[in-house]
Amino acid sequence: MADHLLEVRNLSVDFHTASGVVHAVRNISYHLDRGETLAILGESGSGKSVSSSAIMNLIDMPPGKITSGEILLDGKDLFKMNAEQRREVNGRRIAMIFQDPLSHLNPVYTVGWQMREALKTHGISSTQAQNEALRLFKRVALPDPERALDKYPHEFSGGQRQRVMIAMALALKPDLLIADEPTTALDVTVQAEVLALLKELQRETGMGVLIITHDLGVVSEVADRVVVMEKGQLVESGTVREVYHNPQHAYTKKLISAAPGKGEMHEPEASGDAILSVKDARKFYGGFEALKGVSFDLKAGETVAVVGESGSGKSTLARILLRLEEADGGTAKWKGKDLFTMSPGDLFKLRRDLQMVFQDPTQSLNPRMTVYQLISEAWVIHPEILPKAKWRERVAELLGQVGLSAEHMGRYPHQFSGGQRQRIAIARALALEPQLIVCDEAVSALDVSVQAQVITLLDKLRKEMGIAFIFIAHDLPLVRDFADYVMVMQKGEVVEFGTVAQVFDNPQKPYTQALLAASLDPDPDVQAANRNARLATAS
Amino acid sequence: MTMAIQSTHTPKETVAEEPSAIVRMARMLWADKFALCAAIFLVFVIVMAIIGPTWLDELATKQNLRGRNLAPFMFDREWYMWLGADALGRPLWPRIIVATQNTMMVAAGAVVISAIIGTLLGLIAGFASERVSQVIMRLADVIMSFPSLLVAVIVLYILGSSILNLMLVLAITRIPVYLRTTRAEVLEIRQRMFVQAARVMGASSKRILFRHILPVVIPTLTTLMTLDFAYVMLAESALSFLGIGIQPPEITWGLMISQGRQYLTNAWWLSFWPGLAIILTTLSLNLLSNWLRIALDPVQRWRLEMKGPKHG
Amino acid sequence: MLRFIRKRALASLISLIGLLVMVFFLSRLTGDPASLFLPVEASAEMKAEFRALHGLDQPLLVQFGQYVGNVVTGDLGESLRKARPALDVVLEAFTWTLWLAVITMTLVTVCAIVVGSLAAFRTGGFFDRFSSMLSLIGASVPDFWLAIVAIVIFAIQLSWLPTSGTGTLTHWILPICVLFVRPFGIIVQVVRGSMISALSSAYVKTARAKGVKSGPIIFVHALRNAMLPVITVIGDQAASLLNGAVVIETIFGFPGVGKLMIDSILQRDFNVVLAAILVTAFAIFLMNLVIDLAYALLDPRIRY
Amino acid sequence: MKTSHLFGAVLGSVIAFGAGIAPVHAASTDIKIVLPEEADLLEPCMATRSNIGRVIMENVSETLTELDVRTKQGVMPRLAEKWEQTGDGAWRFHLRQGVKFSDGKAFGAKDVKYSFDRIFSDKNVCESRRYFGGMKFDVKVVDDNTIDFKVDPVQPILPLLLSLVTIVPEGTPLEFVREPVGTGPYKLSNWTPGQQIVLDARDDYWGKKPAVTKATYVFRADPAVRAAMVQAGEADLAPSISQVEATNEKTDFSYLDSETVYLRIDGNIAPLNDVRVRKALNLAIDRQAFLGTLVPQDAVLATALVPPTTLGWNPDVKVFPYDPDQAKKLLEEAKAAGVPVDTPITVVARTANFPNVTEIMEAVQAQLQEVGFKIDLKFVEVAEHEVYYSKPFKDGRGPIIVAAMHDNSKGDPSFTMFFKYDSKGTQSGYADPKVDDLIARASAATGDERAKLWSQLIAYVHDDLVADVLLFHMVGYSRVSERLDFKPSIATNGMLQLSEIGFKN
Repeated sequence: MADHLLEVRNLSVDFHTASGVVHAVRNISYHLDRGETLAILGESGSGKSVSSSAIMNLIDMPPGKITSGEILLDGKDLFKMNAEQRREVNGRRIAMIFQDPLSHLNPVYTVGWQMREALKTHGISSTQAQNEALRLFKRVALPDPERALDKYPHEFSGGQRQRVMIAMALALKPDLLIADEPTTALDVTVQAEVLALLKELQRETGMGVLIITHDLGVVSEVADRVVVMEKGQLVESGTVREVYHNPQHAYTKKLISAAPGKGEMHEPEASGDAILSVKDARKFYGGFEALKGVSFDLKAGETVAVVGESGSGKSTLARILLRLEEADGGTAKWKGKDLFTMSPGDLFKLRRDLQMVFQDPTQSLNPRMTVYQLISEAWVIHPEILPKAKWRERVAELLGQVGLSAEHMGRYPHQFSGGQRQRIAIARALALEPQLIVCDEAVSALDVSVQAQVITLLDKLRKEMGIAFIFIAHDLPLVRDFADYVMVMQKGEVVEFGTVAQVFDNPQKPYTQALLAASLDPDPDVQAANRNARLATAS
Repeated sequence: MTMAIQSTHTPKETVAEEPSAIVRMARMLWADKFALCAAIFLVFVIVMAIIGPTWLDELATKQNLRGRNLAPFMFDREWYMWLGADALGRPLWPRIIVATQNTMMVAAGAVVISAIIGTLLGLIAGFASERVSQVIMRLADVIMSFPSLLVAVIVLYILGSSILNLMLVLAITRIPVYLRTTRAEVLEIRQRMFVQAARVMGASSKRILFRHILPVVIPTLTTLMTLDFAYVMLAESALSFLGIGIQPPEITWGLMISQGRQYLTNAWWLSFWPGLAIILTTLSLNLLSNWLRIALDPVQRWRLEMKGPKHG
Repeated sequence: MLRFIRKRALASLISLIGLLVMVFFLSRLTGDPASLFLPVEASAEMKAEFRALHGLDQPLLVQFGQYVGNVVTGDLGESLRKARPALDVVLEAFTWTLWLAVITMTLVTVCAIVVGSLAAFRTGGFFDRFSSMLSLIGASVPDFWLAIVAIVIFAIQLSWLPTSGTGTLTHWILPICVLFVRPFGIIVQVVRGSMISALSSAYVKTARAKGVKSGPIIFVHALRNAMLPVITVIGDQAASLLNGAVVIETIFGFPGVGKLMIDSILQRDFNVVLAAILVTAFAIFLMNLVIDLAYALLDPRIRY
Repeated sequence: MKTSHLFGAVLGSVIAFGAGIAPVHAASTDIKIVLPEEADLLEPCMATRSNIGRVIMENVSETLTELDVRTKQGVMPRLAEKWEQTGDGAWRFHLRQGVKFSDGKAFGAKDVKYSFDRIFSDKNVCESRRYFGGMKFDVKVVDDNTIDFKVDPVQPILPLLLSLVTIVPEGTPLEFVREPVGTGPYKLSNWTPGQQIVLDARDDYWGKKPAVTKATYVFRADPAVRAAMVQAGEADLAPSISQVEATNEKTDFSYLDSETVYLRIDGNIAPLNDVRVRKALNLAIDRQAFLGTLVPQDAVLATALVPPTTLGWNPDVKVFPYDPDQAKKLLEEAKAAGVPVDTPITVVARTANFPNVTEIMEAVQAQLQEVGFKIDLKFVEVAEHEVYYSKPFKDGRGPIIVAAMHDNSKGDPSFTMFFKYDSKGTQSGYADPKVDDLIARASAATGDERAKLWSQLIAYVHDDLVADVLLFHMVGYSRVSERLDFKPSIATNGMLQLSEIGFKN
């Protein structure tokens, strides 16, 4: 067998945890050649990052333990090297970039210092390191590279930080670059730029790239081949096109079908007066204007999706509508009454009608309350809704509605999975029998397959109960299947407002077009077409 | 344990089984042998504190000027003489046990009083308006920089020297610790999503403070209280040592050290044993506090649970 | 920065005024300095004269007004017993305490950081367990007990070191060693905890991926990040030393501000007590400023 | 500001490191003395206070007369060469000539007058003024070397009183001074507060040149430490160490230190207003058992508040025997007579008042309880103790006994009796006309008559009034380096004349 650049053979890694030994990866094998991009696709808990940690010698032992297998770099087994040799490999032969560049860059040193350290660790002189750092910063197109060297990580934007990470990783021209979810926390437009940069650099240096992701879109954009992982096992591998078009394993099929943005688009059906009418809502943070006069109407049972990148003001909008923060201008009439200026008494009554589901259910559920306490708290606060005798019955009913069972009542949030937790959060919102639920990135933190389930649930509730939704998201495909209207926001302003079909099929504003273009399609063919179209318009 | 392993492989829509809280804590305590010893020792100390005075008071106060400064380790004598006797010929072993009650009561009282007042003020300071918060914080600063000796002299002069007043003195000086910790935690927790969720439901400030924030703060406070118990014990002994704390004929360990000080060169045991009692108790409290810090922290808990029964 | 200092100074000033008011009035409730200064046989007239001489016969509010007036002009009054300005008495004692605190805290900081960092690097290893036990014991021992035991052993039995007092460098060894123990025990634990979380942080992972050696990872990458909570605790410990290690100073006959404070409190030398509080409060204020500066120096994200 | 000096001092100690702890003066005539507490002031008119007097009394500042306690010759001349009482009770003192203050000025009658005026000035509160309470002084300078004192009422013991008045040069500030100028054999050459006081011998001293050329005083609160310092050669003389430490016959000397420990009874409040109860208190205490245990073996059981060396001390008064049965009987009698003997009695003692105070008081409590008293023992710090000890007593107080220690090394009971027993005495718990009368008469009397009256008073107070529970005349211990030739005396408590110290061989 010809030597691959990297070959992982029969790798098994165990972790000792509270609930016993977890087999993080079991007997997985894959390989990667120079100039090639291999994607490891998997959802949270699939063990997709474990093998890369093993390659980089980043597994803490204990609690981790490599129980079998070998990792060959150019035919040499990394596990047979001593610590010093492994250290020499790191950075020089194999480099790595991570999901969250802010926490992966040392906050207390300048990025220039960290760049130079990477170089100097492997024997490059100080002056040379300085020049090289500057060259790399220019190469990754950081604005004002000379001054950027003397800045600290927190002084950059997310995309720029990832560029810093990439520059640092490429400093010693490694043969292999491991990218662990490199674009997950980034806005879609920035994600596109970063991925493009990665591809470009790969072409230049001929390195092999191992990209670890949960996003089919990223796979279709950059990878040549893909391996799919589920619960520590490698369930499928092949070229991206093969796997997408002809998935063999049930799990792969499920993943592909769960990818959003392919269902029917809604046509708004609701009629009658608006229950919520927002006019010229404004919000300032100090001198910064977060909301610059936002207006829209919402009828009963309707869903408005608010889409925008970070800093667009979409979450601020949600927070002032729910009076978590005070608006600085404008009105928001809820059934005729301005909820921005409502008296505390009225506001208290309004709480019943207006509910919210937050992004991260791990944080929005009090960890020290049982499911029963969490849901029934609504009736403690608003006792007029339900007599105490009926609480237990009603909690069971609500849990049933969100797809959980009554026996879960006595458990605590941490005993549930992420998707289940979000269902509990939804059940809690439903307990007040609201007419409008604001979902602030309610599914963003969830795995793709779980996302789909939660969206289905919300859809069901909308149909059965006629609840209106304001659905806030940063991801356009996600809202395509669910919303009636789409409101695109940028820098505190509404850029475009229209029905789903209008916005998706016929975007008017360049920003909307750019957003749509930057969204990655899970179909490699579609994605390739998109990319070519994008390059065409760019040039 | 076998069950728990299986649970990670059970189908998605079920929920991890979990033993009851008490069983869990017991298991985690078992896992940390130092903490276990500490806990056992502390239980012993508490039992002694409760039954000591009624059981041994007579022995502990019986003077015998002819047997003064009797050396320890005379095992042919009665058991209570094994640690030696003090300057009035009173056996040290019973005296240390009887002193346990005062020592523990002062420390426990001071910790409880300061924790309750400090936590309440901290909750208010963390949740109330900026102005109220500032007033409370400045008050904490004042107490912080008030020399504790002066507090002691003032309170004990005006109110007289008694166990209760000594508790009060020590409690006053410890209030800022709880106040600051609680406030800092409240400021952090009130930003958390579940607090916002409660507000969205219309929960009152009182409900949010006591139902949502306080339970999250309590583990931190428990750990702090354990640690503070040790600190207060040392502070009490220091005050007694300086002669402005508990006064004879009441006894505490600190006072016993102080009284034995003048015999150091020829009867070291007078000061040594009570000193050892203090060290062992504070050490146990520190060990237990370290254990609590981990045991009450869901993120770190696995460290203990992992160490549990080895053949799991 | 200047605005920050001003804000901090204002907050401290408010606390300080509150403190002075409380100490002024409360301490005057605790008895008559005249009967403490004069022998028990002294006549009532003599005591009255003593009070008149020091203005203690005035109504409390008048006394307070005069005191405040003098303080504003920088006059902290005379010691009631020593016939010299209270401020001189305090500064003299404070210099000793300051030296003691500075030397002790420097030693503590250096030792605790090295020991704590090494313990954190190999969590659960022999050195970790050994140093954890050591630091726990250190944090648990009553310092006055340790002081008298140390005197008995090193000064009386072995005659290696002077028992107490000042004069030569050897006089400093025992007090410093005894004062060292508790802060060391506490800070080692904080360093260890802080270093464990720093060492498990993402940026350390990056450094390992870069191939950085263990030494620089511990002492360059992790340590600087781990220092923030450590500095807070160092500040707390230093503050308690600056307030005067009363018991230790008493046992070792060390003429520091803690001993001065307890003596003055017991003798009801109000002016000295107030001056001592003022001076230490000011020193602690300065120290806190330095600590805030250290934060900013260590962590570029902190800007005032 | 002196701060810079201090930094210097600390730096100095760095340099002194080399010197280490080895005794540097082994063969010299410089000595180091370790005292329990530092003086706040070195004010001559405060020299009757022991922590000041031990340093400056008769070393720096001298008096006109001096009480000889070693050879018991009574009042001896110092700065006055001789004195006589003139007709109308006035005293004329003839001063020594050729005496110079340490600042070079000549000593004369004007300085004596000035010293007196200064004591009575309202710019200070000189402690020695208390010995002249209720007296009117008319001090007249006759010539440079002669001075007349006319006192109203007539003071038969004026020469003795003048042993308490230190002489300062004319022009000394009326306010307290920290650097005393005197005529003594030594002058203050250095005082670093918190550390040390240094006295150097003067070349121009009028009298015999003392053997000690330089004395350094250091201060250590802990008696064990003081003893250890002499043992280790760090110091030459520790005037007071604890009995526990005094184990070396060659270096450790005991001396009757003029301090008397007693329980002051407030005889105004029931049940303490009943003489049987007071007698029972006395009989209940096993004084002998304390000797050699909590109280030094050499201590003397007290029958009067003044030590046996005092004028008028009455050898016929006998110590109450230890008789618990009799005490119980007396209590029963009192109870039968309707005295509320079951009322709890508060015994107030002062922390660190005298060696072993807690143990002694706990033992006393146990012994009193043994015969049926209900005793609450209460330890307080000095300020609070003073509230209980001195008048005005609180209204509505319960029965209170105050444990206290009284010092009279002056040789005459007048320094004690008025304060402790007269109805107007500040620490007196009684208003007994016979006591008042005896005190008044004794104070005015001279010679044998005076001694006789004091004797009567002492017997009456002890046997008939049973005014208090007298316990012990305490004993002090000094540790003296073997190279010194020095024996402590009853005066050592309040005064330590360097000129009495010699060197062996």
